[in-house]
Amino acid sequence: MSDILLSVNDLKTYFPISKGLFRNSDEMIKAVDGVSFQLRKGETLGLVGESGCGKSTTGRSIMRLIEPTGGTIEFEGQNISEMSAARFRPLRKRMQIVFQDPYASLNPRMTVQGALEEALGVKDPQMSAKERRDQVKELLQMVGLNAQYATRFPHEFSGGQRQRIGIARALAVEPSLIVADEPVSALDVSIQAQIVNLLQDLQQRLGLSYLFISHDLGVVRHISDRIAVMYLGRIVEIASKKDLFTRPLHPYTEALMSAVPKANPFRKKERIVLSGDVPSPANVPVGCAFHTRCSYATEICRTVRPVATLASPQHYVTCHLYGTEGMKYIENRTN
Amino acid sequence: MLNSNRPESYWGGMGKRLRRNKTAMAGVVILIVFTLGSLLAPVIAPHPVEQMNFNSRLSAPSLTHLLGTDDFGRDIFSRLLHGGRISLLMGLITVVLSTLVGVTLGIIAGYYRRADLFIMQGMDILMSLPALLLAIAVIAVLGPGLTNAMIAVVIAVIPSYVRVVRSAVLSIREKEYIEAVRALGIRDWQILLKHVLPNILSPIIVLSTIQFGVSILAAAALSFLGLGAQPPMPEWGAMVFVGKAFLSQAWWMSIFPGLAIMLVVLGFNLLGDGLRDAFDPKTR
Amino acid sequence: MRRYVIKRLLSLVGTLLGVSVLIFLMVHLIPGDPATQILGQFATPEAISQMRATLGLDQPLWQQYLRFVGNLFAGDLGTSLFTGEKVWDQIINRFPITMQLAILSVIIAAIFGILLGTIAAVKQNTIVDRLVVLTSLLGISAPGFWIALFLIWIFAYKLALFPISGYEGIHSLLLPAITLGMAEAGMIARMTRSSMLEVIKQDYMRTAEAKGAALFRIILSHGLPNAIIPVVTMLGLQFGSLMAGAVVVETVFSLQGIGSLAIEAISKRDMPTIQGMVFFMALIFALTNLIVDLIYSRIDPRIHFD
Amino acid sequence: SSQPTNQAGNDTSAKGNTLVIASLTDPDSLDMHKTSWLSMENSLIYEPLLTRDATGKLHPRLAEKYEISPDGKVWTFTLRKDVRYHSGDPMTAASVKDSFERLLAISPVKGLTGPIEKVEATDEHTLKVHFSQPFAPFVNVIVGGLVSPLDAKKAKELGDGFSDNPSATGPIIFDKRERGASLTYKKNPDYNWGPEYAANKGPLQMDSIMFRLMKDDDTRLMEFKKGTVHVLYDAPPNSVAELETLPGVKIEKVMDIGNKYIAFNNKHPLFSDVRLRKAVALSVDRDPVVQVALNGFGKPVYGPLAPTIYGYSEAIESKAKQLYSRDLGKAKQLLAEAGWTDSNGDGIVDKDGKPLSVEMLVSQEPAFQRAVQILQSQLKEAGIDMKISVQEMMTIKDRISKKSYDMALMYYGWFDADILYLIFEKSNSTSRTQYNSPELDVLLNKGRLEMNEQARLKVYEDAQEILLNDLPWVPLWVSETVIATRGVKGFTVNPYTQGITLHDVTLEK
Amino acid sequence: MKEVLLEVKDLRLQFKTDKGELPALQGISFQLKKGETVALVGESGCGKSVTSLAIMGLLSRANAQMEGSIRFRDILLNQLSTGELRNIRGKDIAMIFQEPMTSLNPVHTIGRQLEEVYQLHTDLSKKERQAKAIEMLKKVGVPRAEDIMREYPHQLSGGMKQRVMIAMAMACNPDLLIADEPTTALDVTIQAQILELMNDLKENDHTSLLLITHDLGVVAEMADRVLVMYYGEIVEEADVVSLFSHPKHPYTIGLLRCIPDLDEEEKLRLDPIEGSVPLLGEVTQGCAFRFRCSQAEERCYQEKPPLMATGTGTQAVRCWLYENKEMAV
Ligand SMILES: Nc1ncnc2c1ncn2[C@@H]1O[C@H](COP(=O)(O)OP(=O)(O)OP(=O)(O)O)[C@@H](O)[C@H]1O
Ligand SMILES: Nc1ncnc2c1ncn2[C@@H]1O[C@H](COP(=O)(O)OP(=O)(O)OP(=O)(O)O)[C@@H](O)[C@H]1O
Ligand SMILES: [Mg+2]
Ligand SMILES: [Mg+2]
Repeated sequence: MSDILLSVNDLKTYFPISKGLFRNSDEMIKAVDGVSFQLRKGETLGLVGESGCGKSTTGRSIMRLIEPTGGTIEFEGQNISEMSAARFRPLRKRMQIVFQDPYASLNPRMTVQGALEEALGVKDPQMSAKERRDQVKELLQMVGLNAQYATRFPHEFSGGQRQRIGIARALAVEPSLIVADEPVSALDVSIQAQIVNLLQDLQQRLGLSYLFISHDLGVVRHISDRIAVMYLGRIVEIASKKDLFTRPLHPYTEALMSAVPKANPFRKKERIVLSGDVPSPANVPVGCAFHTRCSYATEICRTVRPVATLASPQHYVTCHLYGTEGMKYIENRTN
Repeated sequence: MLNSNRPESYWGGMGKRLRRNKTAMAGVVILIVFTLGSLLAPVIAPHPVEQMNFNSRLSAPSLTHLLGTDDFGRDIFSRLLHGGRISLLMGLITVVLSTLVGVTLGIIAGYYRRADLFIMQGMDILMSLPALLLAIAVIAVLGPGLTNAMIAVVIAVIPSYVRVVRSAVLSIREKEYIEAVRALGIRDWQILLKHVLPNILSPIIVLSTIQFGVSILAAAALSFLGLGAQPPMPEWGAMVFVGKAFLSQAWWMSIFPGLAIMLVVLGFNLLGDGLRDAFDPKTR
Repeated sequence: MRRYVIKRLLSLVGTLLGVSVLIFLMVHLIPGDPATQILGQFATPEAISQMRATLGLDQPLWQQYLRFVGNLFAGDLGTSLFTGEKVWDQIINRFPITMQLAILSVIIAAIFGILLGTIAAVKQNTIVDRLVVLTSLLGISAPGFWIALFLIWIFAYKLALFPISGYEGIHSLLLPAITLGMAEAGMIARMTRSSMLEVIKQDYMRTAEAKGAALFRIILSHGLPNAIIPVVTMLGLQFGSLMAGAVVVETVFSLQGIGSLAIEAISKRDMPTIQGMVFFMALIFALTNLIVDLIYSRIDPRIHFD
Repeated sequence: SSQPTNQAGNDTSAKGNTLVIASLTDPDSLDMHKTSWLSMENSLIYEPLLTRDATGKLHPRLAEKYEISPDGKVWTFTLRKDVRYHSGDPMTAASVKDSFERLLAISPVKGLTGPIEKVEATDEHTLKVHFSQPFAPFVNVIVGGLVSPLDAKKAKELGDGFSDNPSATGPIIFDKRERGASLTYKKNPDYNWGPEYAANKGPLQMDSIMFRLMKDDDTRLMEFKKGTVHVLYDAPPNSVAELETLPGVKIEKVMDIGNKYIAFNNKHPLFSDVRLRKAVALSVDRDPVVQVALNGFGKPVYGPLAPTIYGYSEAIESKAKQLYSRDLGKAKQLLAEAGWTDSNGDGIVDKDGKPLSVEMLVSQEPAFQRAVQILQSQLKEAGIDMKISVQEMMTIKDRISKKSYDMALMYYGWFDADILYLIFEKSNSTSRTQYNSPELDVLLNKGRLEMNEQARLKVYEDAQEILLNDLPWVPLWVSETVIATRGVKGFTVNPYTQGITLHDVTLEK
Repeated sequence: MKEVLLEVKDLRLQFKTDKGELPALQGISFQLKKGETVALVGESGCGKSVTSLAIMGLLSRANAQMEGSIRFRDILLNQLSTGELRNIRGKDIAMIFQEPMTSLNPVHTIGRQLEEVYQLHTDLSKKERQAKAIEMLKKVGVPRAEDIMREYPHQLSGGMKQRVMIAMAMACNPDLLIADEPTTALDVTIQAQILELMNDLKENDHTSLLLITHDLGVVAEMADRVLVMYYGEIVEEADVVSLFSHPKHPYTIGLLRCIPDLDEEEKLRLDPIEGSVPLLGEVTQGCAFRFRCSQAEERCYQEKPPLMATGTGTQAVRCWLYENKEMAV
């Protein structure tokens, strides 16, 4: 069991609705509504889903950057969800986050040196000035940047370079888990590939675990060992990469995968076009959240919330089709 | 490629943009002239400020008295020079004080939800009274006088600082880099000091420049109402007030101090506008 | 909508309570004993202490406050110590002038400010733009009392176009309104300009252009309604504080508005009047703001109150 | 030619028969029993029992004659028989008695009327006022208008409303009031009991009188120049030169009934030393103050009483002038005697290393502010550093009553030498100067009891001598109110009563 | 051979800025035929949007200097007055933008904004305009069209807004539709809906489409012909099949390689193009891609290659590698 780094159980994060000028309201945005998964050491778990489905909130709640509303989070064997802030602080640096927007994730008034030294200071407040300088150099080299760049300000870098600095800052405190919240979505494809490679290299060298959040199925598929698909604050399917791509079970996963345009003009295949929009997380449909757009929806989907079922080893799906009733259906379809 | 020509640093670039901005430079020139004039007042003033000369009462501008004399025969030009010290110093002190208080409160309100409600309610209360009336009420309590006028102005302008700072903090707070340092486990006060404060500096500087003008105007208005500077202090607002009684016989008594106020305030506003443009990342 | 208004009114009660405490304390900290003021220069000490008792000034502060607040919420602002008039009546007598003045100056400010600001934005970086910016800055920088003096001097005295002082119908408010309107117009023009510059960059302006609309139409129909939104707040704020009296201008023009009433009351230590006045001002200010917010939702459909 | 173009929407004024007066004060109440401040705006509808003419001679008014009992305790007034209130009711002794009683019951200034025991109407036109002790100043209380009868029946009927609809015996009747803007009276058509010294004893020669409130000096000046008002009461002195050049403008001056003076805090460690008080007095040169600060509209005074006050003595005044005309040498000598010398050469005297620095409280009145700046420079020449602190009058009074002041520029005004009692007697002394002298108190009390005019005047001479010796204050000047008129004839103000005699006023067509 | 609808010839564009003149476009030439869909691809900042804005005449004349010619049918767009251009915009050439969220005016109703197009370009009465607008909304698949007419943009989802934008663009049946990254801001499932819709409309109305995108997937699905841009130039031009089957330019090849694909066999590492796009104005001579090109030779540093035709169909490429094999266009 000791190879489980992070275990999330029934995580819930709700936000009070802020409408117009007035804050308080009884209604809640259920951004994350009962998410459970585990992450092993050295593993990458991909988290995909459409905008607003709660991916970022999940990542942030795990790090307690947002206080979760409910559920438990166990990290390195300790339950961190109810820890006091003081006790949590030393653990906090064991997990770090890399953000989507390379322009907003660095303090524009701080040099690279300053930003990295600050992080190093957190790791070891006693570190000497020289040691810090050396380590800054080392970190920059590790993420593939010229060590001379240390004295520069963020606006002097391109997006890809900034993303590297962000990664260096996260690495400075020697974490075991990195939550990468869409780290490549804002980058051009050519740069995107560079960063993905860098992340993979670092993982191998440092034995990191990633919670890799993205809406780009291609990237997720490339980097992840296992993938979780989210819809409206819930995980609808979670499986190893191979399982998920060869045998997507949830109708949403299926539609999602077919909707991605393929960079291949010869393989124009039939797409499953979902009708309608994603409902608002402030107003999640009862029953299965996906039933409003699902072509297989039956009566039960409109009333009963499905639970995760183990469809095959390590392959969980949250759909009524895969209750005892639904298994038959799969049989028919795979034939 | 990036090492070939090093892009300018943040402040350096700002200074350059400011220097290119003609209106801002006009403001700077006005302010330099007035600051020098008042700093050097004892040296360049042609007559001692308080010297009365009943024989040359209310004499029109001439070579001996560039801007004429007042009802005691005092030289208005000399008084204006000395008065500049009062107005500028008063502006400076009120701005420093209100910045200190306003920024502290604004940062706290912006960063801590719970304090926010409390502080903003307080500001709402202050804001719901017209600023000048609030100042007059404060002076009624403390008594007229320059110091009290400054306190009154400070109290009256604090809410605007708090609001500006708070909204700046609120927007900075949502920035990912703040979240990143929170993730590192940096303590709140350090975040406020090292990451929030430097990033809200530009709106504060811009606001302060403009508040400088506002404070000078407000203090002048209070002196005009007889609540600020005390005689024989050559405060400009007070000079306009006194000169007002002599409008038909000695227009120079109120025209020139009024003009001086307007020019200085204009200088600060021009500078403030220029700074705003220079700071604004969108114009970069 | 109704819920929002009710909520706002409730929070208004909180603010007003705060105002009442603040003003009550302030009034009691103002040096000077109203009893001696009432009794004139030759009052005997006994007469004074008797008067203090009649006025309730000898009671503990908190009791006086409770009585004050109690009366307030019963709609009784008290009676002037000097004129014996109901404070409420005094206010109502004075309010129309203040209100007319506020409306007039805001209209002046809005018309000139929005017009000039828009022109400046459309002609950004031209000489027209610079002129507008400079003029509005001058308007903001000139002390109001000073402008007032010269307006009177020229238009009322030299040209005799207006009465010099006092209220003789709405035309006598024109000069004071211009005095006030000048600074405001300056602020409005600047705000309109920067807001319009912001709006001009927006995608929907490009959309309108791509549709084939002419510049005039784009600015007027697509730009202005968006640019005006922050300007309305400012107008509202200005209007709100003007409704609470323009102290200096009312003094210079000898207008019997509520601003000058407040000053008189303060200088006479007419406590009930001060308290009632200030309370009334805060109320008016808050209500105007509420109304402005509601107007807001008319202009900006994105804002919703429920 | 200079017809006022009054636009205030008054119908009668449209006919051009309204006397328009620019006024400075907005009376708090028109019910004189409810106000502490009588001004022309609220007092012209009332008439006193006795009055003085322009030379200060006493004349009957609503009372045909009066008598004082030998013990000085009972004053008997015989009232005129032809007088009617504005309500139409005749004035009777009973009604005057009611008015008196109302005054004694509710007036905030009833303390000034003396120890009245009771008032009785012995017949229809005879009124007796009984005192518990003789009260000599009473005649001037009457002249001052404090006890002028009002229509007590109407007052009882209207209660608080009387202030909005007052009724008395004067030649004008309240018409309407726009608070804070104007106050209009119309003439009393039935009036025919004008004073002896007036040529016209019948109704006024204009339809109405309007007081327009204009507090701002510049605006009222411009209004006057523009011709929208007939009378500019209390014109700003520095405008006189210009006003005199305007065609048709007449300038009149009226001396005040009181002094402006420096009130020392006699309990203050510094000013408890008479040498310091005298040094201040000797440093002051009144002439430039009057010439510059008042533009010459005033008279320097050295002694305690202004010439317009009953009890003024020329002998005292000339003695005072002799004693306290400016003498810097003597001032410095007195300072040196008290231990204050300029040891460091900065021009300010010092003692034990501390410079002599005092604070002068002054109200916002422009003339006062000008005056103190001159005083400041004069005191500086003697080596005294005087700081000016402008405060609201309310605050000044408050600080005086709390004894937290060094000196203050103050003023008083009253019709009788009894003012000295009101200022210095031990029951009142804390309100001005904190000065107290048992010897003086004896005299001031005696002055109230002494019914013999000659003896009484002597008492006050003695009292003033003491004040000259102890010098608890420095009298500075008596102001002259400047009245500019245009388009109106016969507008005069009586310096002894400070009242306006409207009877002979005519508007020029 | 189909009729040429739009012909851009040697389009050059410079922006005057504080930092000097920035050459945003350095001689773009291409044709667009009736009924054809041409895709303009390239990474951020390569000049795609600028090209489309130049065609629409939407660039500010104050700071953008333009050379070259843009011919639409037989009209030279770049020589028209603003007034004349206005008659073409929205009627003959329409455009939709990347950000549906901000491209609609927040203070006007959907109906009003849609009707405005008819008001500007037709003489229809108010009633008729309304009817047309509703019809148009229905055509682009907006449910409850009558209600939506009265609603404001913020009340609609992103996908709905983009549909409205399309309705607005298609309102006058334009001959040419320019779509600047029409689906980039949308979720994949919504993107699929919008692409579907555009395909349908195109087919029914025979509208030509200039599709700007950086997503090669979208290109593969939608385009007939592809123009690959890099640093203000077209570096490769080809029909869609040729481009994906045998890309020629090293940049195109690199682009195709570094995309993680859903269907391909598992790759351990991606194959990125090293370095990043140079800043505008930084490259003064030679091939702009040389810094990142593994096959760059001496010559690439000195001389800028012309766009050269290759043997395969209409494919053309701007690279010295192909010099000897083919001849210049
Ligand atoms: N601080 C917050 N306050 C209120 N609502 C929030 C907050 N943060 C997120 N939400 C809401 O929670 C929901 C989930 O947001 P989240 O950012 O987790 O989505 P996401 O999957 O990361 O989307 P994206 O792909 O756009 O980043 C959204 O509807 C969002 O509006
Ligand atoms: N108004 C302008 N002033 C100065 N430079 C500009 C202006 N507009 C665009 N540019 C520059 O021209 C170049 C091309 O911009 P363009 O918007 O066409 O890129 P793009 O290919 O559409 O990129 P993206 O995919 O990010 O939309 C960029 O380097 C941009 O910075
Ligand atoms: Mg997210
Ligand atoms: Mg673009």
